[in-house]
Formats: sequence, C-alpha cells, structure tokens
Amino acid sequence: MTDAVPEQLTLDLDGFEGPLDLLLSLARAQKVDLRDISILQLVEQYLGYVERARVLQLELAADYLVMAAWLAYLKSALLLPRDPEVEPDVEELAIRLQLRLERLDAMREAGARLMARDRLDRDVFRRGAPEGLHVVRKAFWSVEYYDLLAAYGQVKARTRPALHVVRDREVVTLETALARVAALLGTAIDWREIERFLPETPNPRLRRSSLASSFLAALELARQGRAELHQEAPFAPLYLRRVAS
Amino acid sequence: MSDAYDRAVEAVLFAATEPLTRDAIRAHAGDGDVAGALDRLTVHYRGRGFELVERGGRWHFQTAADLAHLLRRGRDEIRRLSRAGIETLAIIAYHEPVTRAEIEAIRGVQTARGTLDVLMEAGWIRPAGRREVPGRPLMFTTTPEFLSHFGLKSRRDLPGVDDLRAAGLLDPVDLAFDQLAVENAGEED
Amino acid sequence: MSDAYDRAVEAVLFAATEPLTRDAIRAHAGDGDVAGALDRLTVHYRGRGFELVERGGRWHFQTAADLAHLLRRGRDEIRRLSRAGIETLAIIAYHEPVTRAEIEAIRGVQTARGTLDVLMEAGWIRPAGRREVPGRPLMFTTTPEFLSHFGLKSRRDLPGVDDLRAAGLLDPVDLAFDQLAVENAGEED
Repeated sequence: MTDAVPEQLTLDLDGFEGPLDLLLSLARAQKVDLRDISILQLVEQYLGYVERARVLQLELAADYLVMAAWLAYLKSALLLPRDPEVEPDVEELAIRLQLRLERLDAMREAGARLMARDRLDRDVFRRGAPEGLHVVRKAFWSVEYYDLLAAYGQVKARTRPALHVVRDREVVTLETALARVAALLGTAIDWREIERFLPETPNPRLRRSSLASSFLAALELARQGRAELHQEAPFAPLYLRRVAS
Repeated sequence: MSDAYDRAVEAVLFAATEPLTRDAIRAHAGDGDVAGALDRLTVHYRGRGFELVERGGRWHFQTAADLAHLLRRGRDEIRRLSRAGIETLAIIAYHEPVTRAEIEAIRGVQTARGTLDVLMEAGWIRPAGRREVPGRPLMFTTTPEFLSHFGLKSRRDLPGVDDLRAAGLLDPVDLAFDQLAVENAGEED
Repeated sequence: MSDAYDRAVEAVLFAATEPLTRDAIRAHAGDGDVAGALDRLTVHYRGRGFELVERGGRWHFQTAADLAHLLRRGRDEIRRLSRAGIETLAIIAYHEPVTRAEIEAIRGVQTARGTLDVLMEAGWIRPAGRREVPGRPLMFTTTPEFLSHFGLKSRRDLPGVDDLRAAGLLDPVDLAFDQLAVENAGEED
C-alpha cells in the first residue's frame, strides 16, 4: 500500500487549491452530509496526509503546514478535558471549521448550479440584429435662484474694491502738491492766495483734495524755511510767499 | 403555439444577425415546412409591434413601420450651468441691457466663448439691439423665460445689493477685500 | 393585438439593444400601463420561439432555452471560467457586497491575479464602494449583466439562496478566524 501512495499523493496535492480544499475533499469522503462529519477523524486524516508527504520528503506549501499546526493544536485540545479558562472554546473552533467547510462546499455547489443555468449567448440568445433605440438628447439647463443671487453677490464683492481704486485716484498726493507749490513759488515774488497754486479742475472732490495737500505742502515748505505764510483772521484767505534766499 | 417547427423558425429568425433565405432557415431549424411556417408567422405578427417581412427571398423581423418614430425619442437632459454662466446671467439680470465688454468689466475676467451661447440656448437671455458707441456692440437682456424659471414677476423682484448684503451673500468675500483695500492704502503713504 | 400601447411596448423592447427598465420603456413608448403591457406580453410569448423575461428590473426578449441546440451552431463558444473564477463569482453573488479578503477567507486561498479581472471584464461584477474598516478595502457586487447572463430575475432567484441563508452559510464572514491560513500563506509573497 505505501508503495502506491507517493505517485497518487503528489498528483492529488497538485489538484488541490490549498489546505481548505484538501480538508473539504477528505470531509466529503467521510459522509455525504458535512454537518455529520467527525472533526477529529478529519484532523487525523489531514495530519496523516501531511506526515506522509514529510516522510516522502515532498515539498509542501507553507499554508499546508500552517493548517497542520493549527489542526494539531485543535486535536490535542479536543482530546484533553475542557478547561473553561481557555479561550476560545475548542468545541466552538471545531464547529467553525465545520462551518467553513460547509460554506466553501455550498459556494462550489452554487457556482456549479449557476454555470449550469440557461445562459445568455450560450443557451438563450437576444435578438440578432435589433434596430436599436436612439435618444436625441436635448439639454435642459438648470440653476437655482439662490445660486444666481449668490453669484451676483460674489461678483459685486469681488469687483467693488476695483471701482474704489478708480474713484480714489482722484486725489492730489502730498508729493505732487509739494512739487507743484514749490515750483510755482519759484515764479512768484509777492504774496499770493493758496487757491492760485491749485491745478484747475471742474471736479470739486479733486479740488478739495488738492487744497488739503497744497496746504500741507505750504506748511512743510514753511518748516523748511523756503516759504512764508500769512492769514488775517481764521478762515480768511491764506497767502503764501517765497522766502528770498 | 401549436407547431414545434414554427417555434424553431421563429427563434432562428429572431436570433439571426441578417435576413435569412429559406435554405438558411432550414439549415438551423432542421427539415420541415419552412414555407408554411413563414406564412403562419407572417399572419401571426401582422398588426403587432413588429412584423415578419420578405425582401428579395430573405426573411427577417422588423419593427412595424408606423411605430418607427418610437425608436427615436428626444430626452431632456438636465445640466447645471457653469460658475461663469451663472455669474454672467446674474450680471445681465441686474444690469440689462448690457454688452459683453460691460459684463467682462463687471466680472473682471473675459467671458469664454460659448457662455453667452449657453444662456441663449437655455432661453434665458436674448440680444436686444446695439449700443450706439464705436463698434456698435450687441446688448443682452433677460427673457420672460428667465423670469418664469426663477419664479419672478419682474426684474424689480430681484433683491438689491443691500438685500444681498443683509442676507450675508456679500459679506464673506467683501471683508477680505476691504482688508486688502486698507492694506493697499497703507502702502501709498 | 387589441391594445395600441402593448404594441408600442412590444416594438420598443424588440428594437432595443439592451434590456430596458420600465422607465426606459416609458421614455420611448410614452405614458401608459407599462406593467400591464409587460404582463400581457409575457403571457403572449410564453411557449413561443422567443420569450419576454425580466432580469433585475430590466426586460428583454430572448430565445426559448429548449431551442439552444438549434441556435448554438456556428457561434463562438463563450470562454470557460476557471474553477477559482466560478467559486469567486458564486461567493460575490451570494455574499455581496464582499471584499477580496472575505472571498479569500471563504475559499481558503489567495485570489490569483486576474481572477477578479476576468469577472469584471465579463461585466458580471464591479467594485462597489469601500468597507469602513481599517484599510478601507474595496467591496464587489454583481451587475445587472450578471442577472441577465445567468437568467436570474433578481438576486432572490439565486439557486438555493433561501436554504443557504437559513443554514447560516451566508452570514457575514468572520475574518479574524477564517483568514488565519490565508494571512500566513500570504507572507510568502
């Protein structure tokens, strides 16, 4: 008997898809109904299989050995008196192994039944040359009212500062006023009203800005000792004159 | 159906990828009364949704001619407007009549070709004369469909800028820009 | 045929290149009693050369199964699935949605490269979201094409599914326990 085993064993292992597959084959050989198999007997058979492979120095894939180690543990635990402190429960492990085999077996059976059904393009056929249905798509645009308003709000928020800058450009900066007042002062010898130093503009805002910065320019020139200021009374006309150097 | 052979002929014609001659039918369905089966099937399908017809000695099923219009159907496809599209629509609604250049000035970016087309296709805007300035640019206004889409009686129903601010639609970005303006002003001094 | 609407539904189904949902039928045939028309057509075609069938909420005509021998002639044999492919497909169909690790736990071996690819290429399975567990593994489910191909009205039609569920064989997979061997084997790679 042992002489006949090697050849068969090698061939058999080639045919198995891993240890669970081998276990299932062994279990099926025991009984028709997987729910009635003897786990202990199954473990014995598996370990025997692996042991024979070892004796014959056949190389076994690692997962077969891992399963063997686990089954050896299960076997010893099943044989020993049950220790309630040990988790997980050995009986539970055995039932789970059995369920796994049942599930794999069920999926194999289900797969076979699926493949045996009347399959489209193999057993049943759809119409060979259907005219086909054509859908002419017509775009229908959609916007929520809120999105419309929010978009406008954001446009306004985004662009308002830009409008601001355009308006604010209508000012005369201190530097500009200083240069202008200093230059005009050079051409004048006598007292002259500050309004006469302002550039001409119909824009009242620009004129106010111009007046303010020209006044500051006059103060600055006076501080530097380049100009004299003269005013009769509060709010009276303000006069400006070059300091002769 | 009473006749098993008629059934076979029916199935063969149904599954065929092209019209079949009697010989071709016989090659699949086997020996039998092909002519008789074809006659009976022709009668059976007359007036149904599709019919069995002969064209130059070849037989095939085809959709009944009077139902051909069902095979081509228009379908509404709901599409959302792009962000640029929504903004452009909003600007036209608030500023109409308005030219493309004016829209771009308000948005601060160029309007992609097609944005106005989409709005016109949607039926929400329409060209409305030309502005009498050099180049005579086209002006755009919203349409009655625009008002009805948004449930508005008239353009005066659109909330004003103050309303938008009160609703918080202006503020988040607004604050950020005000901050920026202050910083820029600071740089000038 | 007495009913004009039944005729329209019949024509639309006959012309379609894909199985149609009721909504798709209605989109072409117009408003009407789609369900009633489908019922009457199903009865009318029962026992003929081709039949009207429902697969996952979609309807199509197909030849009667008992005439397969007449129609297979001259057709390319469809590709045979490997044993691993068949098992994997069955596991996905009966347990969906299911992750690759769960498939491997049930089969007790790693899934060879290509097994899932072949099933996806056939159009029978597709990725369907991720399981919200560490690693967020992809889950797989079957497709409407799977139901069409295997002649299933719905997943409840899967052979023996009720018995398997009653026996607890379709309960969620206990990865912690069942994957033991697979994980250890996987370390080799």
